[in-house]
Amino acid sequence: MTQLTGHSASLDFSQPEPVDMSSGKYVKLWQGPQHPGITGNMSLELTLDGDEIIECKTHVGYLHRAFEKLMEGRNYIQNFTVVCRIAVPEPAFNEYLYAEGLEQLSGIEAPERAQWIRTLNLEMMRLASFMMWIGGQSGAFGLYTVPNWTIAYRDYVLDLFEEMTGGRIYHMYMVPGGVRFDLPKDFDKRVKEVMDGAEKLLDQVERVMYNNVVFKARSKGLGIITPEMVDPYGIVGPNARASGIKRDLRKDEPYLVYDQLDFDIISGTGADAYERAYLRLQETRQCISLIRQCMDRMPRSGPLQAEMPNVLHWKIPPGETYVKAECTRGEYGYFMVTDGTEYIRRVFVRGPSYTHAIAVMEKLAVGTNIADIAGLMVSLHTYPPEIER
Amino acid sequence: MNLKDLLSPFYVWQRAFEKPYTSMRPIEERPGSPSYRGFHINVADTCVGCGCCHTICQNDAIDMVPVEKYSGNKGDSGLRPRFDYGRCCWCALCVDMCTAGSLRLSNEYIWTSREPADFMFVAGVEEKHWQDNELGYRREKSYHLYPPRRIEMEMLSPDESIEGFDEVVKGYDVEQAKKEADRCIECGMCVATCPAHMDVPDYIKSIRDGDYDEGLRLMYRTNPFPATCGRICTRRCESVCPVGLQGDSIAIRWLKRHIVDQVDAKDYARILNDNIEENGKQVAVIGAGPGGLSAAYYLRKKGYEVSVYEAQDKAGGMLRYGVPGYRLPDSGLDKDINYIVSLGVEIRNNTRIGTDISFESLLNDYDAVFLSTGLSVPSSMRINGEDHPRVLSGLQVLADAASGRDPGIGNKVAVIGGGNVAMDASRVSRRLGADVTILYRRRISDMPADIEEIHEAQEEACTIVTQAIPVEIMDAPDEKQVIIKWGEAEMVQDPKGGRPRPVLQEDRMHEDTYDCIISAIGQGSNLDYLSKEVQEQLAIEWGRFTPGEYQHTSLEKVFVGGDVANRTADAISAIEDGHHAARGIDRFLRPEMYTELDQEIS
Amino acid sequence: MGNLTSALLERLERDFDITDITERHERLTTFKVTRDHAETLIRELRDREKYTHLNFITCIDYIEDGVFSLVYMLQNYVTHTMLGVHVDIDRDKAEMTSIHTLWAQAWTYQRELREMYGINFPGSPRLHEDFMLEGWDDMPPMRRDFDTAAYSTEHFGHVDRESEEPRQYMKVQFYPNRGGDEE
Amino acid sequence: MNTIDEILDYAIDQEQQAADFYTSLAGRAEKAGMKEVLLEFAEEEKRHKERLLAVKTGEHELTPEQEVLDLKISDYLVEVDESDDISYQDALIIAMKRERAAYELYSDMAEKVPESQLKEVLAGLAKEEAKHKLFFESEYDDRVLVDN
Repeated sequence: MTQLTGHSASLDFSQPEPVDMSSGKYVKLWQGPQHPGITGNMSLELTLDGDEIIECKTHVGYLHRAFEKLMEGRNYIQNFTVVCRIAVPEPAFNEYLYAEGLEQLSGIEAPERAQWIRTLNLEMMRLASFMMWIGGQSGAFGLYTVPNWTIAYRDYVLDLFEEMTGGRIYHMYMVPGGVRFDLPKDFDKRVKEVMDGAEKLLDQVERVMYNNVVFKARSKGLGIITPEMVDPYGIVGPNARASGIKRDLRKDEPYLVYDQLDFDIISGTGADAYERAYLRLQETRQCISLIRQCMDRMPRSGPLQAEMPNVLHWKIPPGETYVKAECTRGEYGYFMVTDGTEYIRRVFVRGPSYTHAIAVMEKLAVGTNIADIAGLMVSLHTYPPEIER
Repeated sequence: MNLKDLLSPFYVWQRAFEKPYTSMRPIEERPGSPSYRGFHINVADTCVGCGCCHTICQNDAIDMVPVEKYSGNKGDSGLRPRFDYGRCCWCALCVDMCTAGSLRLSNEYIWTSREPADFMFVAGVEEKHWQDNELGYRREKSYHLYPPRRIEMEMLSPDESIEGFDEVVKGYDVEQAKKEADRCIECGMCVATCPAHMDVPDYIKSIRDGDYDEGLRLMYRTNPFPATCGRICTRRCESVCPVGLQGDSIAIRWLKRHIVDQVDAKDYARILNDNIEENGKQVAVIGAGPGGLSAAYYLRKKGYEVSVYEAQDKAGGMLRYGVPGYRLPDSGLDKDINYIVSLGVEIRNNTRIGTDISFESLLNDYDAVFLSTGLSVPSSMRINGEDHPRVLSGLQVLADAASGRDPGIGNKVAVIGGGNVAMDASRVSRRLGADVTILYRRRISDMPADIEEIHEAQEEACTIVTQAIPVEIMDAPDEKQVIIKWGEAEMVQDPKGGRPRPVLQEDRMHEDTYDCIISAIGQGSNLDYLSKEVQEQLAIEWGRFTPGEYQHTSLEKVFVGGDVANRTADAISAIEDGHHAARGIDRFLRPEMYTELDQEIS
Repeated sequence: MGNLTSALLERLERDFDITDITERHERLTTFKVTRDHAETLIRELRDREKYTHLNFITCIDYIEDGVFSLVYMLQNYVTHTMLGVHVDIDRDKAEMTSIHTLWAQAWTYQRELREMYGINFPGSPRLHEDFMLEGWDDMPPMRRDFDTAAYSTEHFGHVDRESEEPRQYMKVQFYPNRGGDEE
Repeated sequence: MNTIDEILDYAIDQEQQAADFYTSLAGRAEKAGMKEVLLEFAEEEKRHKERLLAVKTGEHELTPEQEVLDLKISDYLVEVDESDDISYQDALIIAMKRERAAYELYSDMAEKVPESQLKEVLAGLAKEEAKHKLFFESEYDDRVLVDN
């Protein structure tokens, strides 16, 4: 498979011609914003010819809370408690990137053990997020048992978070400068327990979901992303890897302690919804391996926070940075600008769903059967909150 | 399609008999994890109401509200945080920021109420069912939102310092001062405790901003002796600084000094820009100590013509003659005094009231008189042999040293007392080459001297003998020497409470020979310059004035302040007395300026 | 800064007059280019220099200078480096060439920038459709001069709660006629 | 002085004399504030007298067994004059010394008489005076020996 996708002249980004609704031939259907098949609150405005979608428009705005604007009026430490709310299913990446960005801009380095704990935290987050996604994907194709298993099992991971960080969803743990407090006593034992169970569960999931004739029938051939589409559409993460594009920021541009962990980039070939789903299953397993590695290899002791100035009047010299991390959906990034004051000048949060749920979705939906639209949506793994911020 | 794919879904039945994930509430309890961020717990007795939780709360979920039970002043604002659970996001930044360490979160997360108002509550004051939970989030000891440790001050080593009268404290450089200033949390608790109510958080901010002109202006609003107080202030502000509750308090005194160090004396006039509009009235001030000169400065600013009468040949009072140069060099004191004088304050040195000019003539010649004559008479031990020529007073030794005279202490000295004068006299004696033994009747923890002074005296190899009560002074065989007889004391609890009292043990007496004995057991006032009639009209208790509002006395024209009129007897209180008297004198002499203001207030 | 990038930057300096070249971290360099050169430069980076991935487009409001600084973040997957292309445009005549023909998702960013900053991108598809805001009739809200607190108070009222500042409270309680306020 | 009543009368008279002494000293006091102090001392002596009167009528009992703290401050101080410009320190010294003298007087008398109710009373009076001495010595310790 080619590594470089590049831009080919044959791709046409122009918007489709407006449909003549007065012809009476077509039906308009709104999917969402509260449709259970959609992860989060967004809606698709679908134009149907029979049960075939001929036009799709994504509408967002149901979750807009103006985080980027709010952050301009709060000081650096206060924003630390805001950022996690930008992506509900995966708050930890926001915490990490915000902390990492501030550390870069102010020349602070988090201590080694804190870096390990952050890595552990992010991989646990990935596991929890994939668990939820598996449930979503399965449910979107009408298999309702698997969601009961995985979403419930995710809560065991959340239990771990609760112990580790003091919170289940909004951990507020990766403070600028390090992490807030040390791992609890005997945490490794409980992590091992949960990971053992997760591995067992994934085997069961593979058996009842991935080997399921219904699932296969409905997901194979759905929503094909060709390698040629990847760069022109800004596709990243598993959506790109399933098309054979071997890119993973953890490997390509290692951050935290990923260069000290053993793993390979997983990629697929099929480029359809099934391939993407299978790739994510493998990545979930990889994630368990990474968590085990973190627990085994991290230094047993050491400082957890760098020396910090008084947060009440913490000023950061003028600067600009873009920091990114590989979240479950690919490149998640924080573009941050400081201007020497106690407040950040600009934060821009780049979530993969921004392209996956709009440009890519609108493209892939055309020609799809209305019954598969929820499945397609989930197979792109989109989180509306990160579009709107 | 293969058969396996068709059959594999039926595997789900295998799990039908497994234990479910869910727990059965309320039959099963599921407590939050040990570090869970649940509902707030505040130990209200430990909390000092500094308001940092309110400041850090990005949700504006914490209000500071008065709680009747806590009305105190000393390091307690009387306010307590009230939490609004309609806004709280349980980020626990308030816990991380809490200076007193009184605030934490419990691991309780279930609470219902029909009454919306219940979800706004003052934690630790209003009863809640979780308030005794031991578990829940607490700040980890190593984790701080502000640096808890003070930037260390460079000082002369004890060996270097006893070589002469060079200033022991070197002062912060700009970078050190910025770092120290950065630690301030701007709660403003210090402002209430400072006798002069200096705008401490504001001038500390000016250090962070590098705006020393502004810093100087802010200090002069309440204190015309910043160079002096920046060195020798008793700094009650630091004792209440909430940062000191779980770390070192902000070095407010050194920061004050740092500002003065950064500004050249010749720039004072430009920066402070004290434009004076003469008002044609005249005020006499008796005593050119910190109280008198503070009054003179603020009166002069209001346009009064001020004459200061001073018995000594230089202005400064105890600051010059009582505080040794290694703590407060003349250059520092003069920087303060010179600016006051530059505004047109006239100081008449070597003029003793009662001898050179009568007090009555001042009353006639001036529109008002401010008395701040201090405590200049050394207390007497009233033990046998005290009038021995080798018994010197601590004040005299200090005054001699300050004036460059040899106090003639010899090589082996006993100092009696545990106050700052005793420590100063001891350290001065060390610098004059003597071996020093300090005899004190109680314990080190009972000493009224500044703890740093005590430590520095110890470092400079002064021997402190505690629980030692002098009982008699006797002639020594060598007439240049003297013998002190003292007995050991046991500390006995006073049945009525209060501090333990020393009781002499008559079976454990000692006799030691010294070249001299320096008595530094306190000092009293000398009010001989006032006639009996005047004294009777002024409220005097235990030799000190007890002034009324605005330092006013029952004699219409007379205002009093400084050590002779307060119980705290330190420079900063005297400075405030002077400032306050200036306000009072202005109100007294120009009441028309205040009628409107007072009406507004009422 | 890798050799590859510095050679590239030298060439861009020569051909496009780029300025303010700053290495932000080992993988990110930013520079400024004029509005007129921007589209050509970005196209060239995409087609000839393998900066094939558009990470995002965003804007920083430098209200004090009267400019919007647009930022195009471009990623090279071969060298794993990024270039942040800054284009300052006049805040009062906020208009910029659309690059929706270069990347399929570019128009979304442009639509957001129109809504949040009021920047016009002539020719960009669906530019004037509501994106996140529905029926917004005030100033574009991401502009620095839009005051969220004032807007909120005006439209949704203000919850009247009272809080004391310790310093002021203690002054009133313990020393109302002292301190430095009188003068 | 052989009967208990005689002894008590003597003691009551002594307290009255002390009160008179302070009152007259107050009349002459020159130093500001000393008049009030001395009158306060006189009041204190009157309170002592009241207590003894109560003992005589049986409303109040003496407590010869009670341990009273002896700070031994006055024991080593010099004698001072009852001058007109008496200071607070000296007034306290005079007061302490007077109470000490009274204490010693009753103690000595108690030693000399054989075991009897009279001895009990004398010892009780000694303890009363010791308490008075402690009162003034505590005051001296608090007010005068501040830095010492």
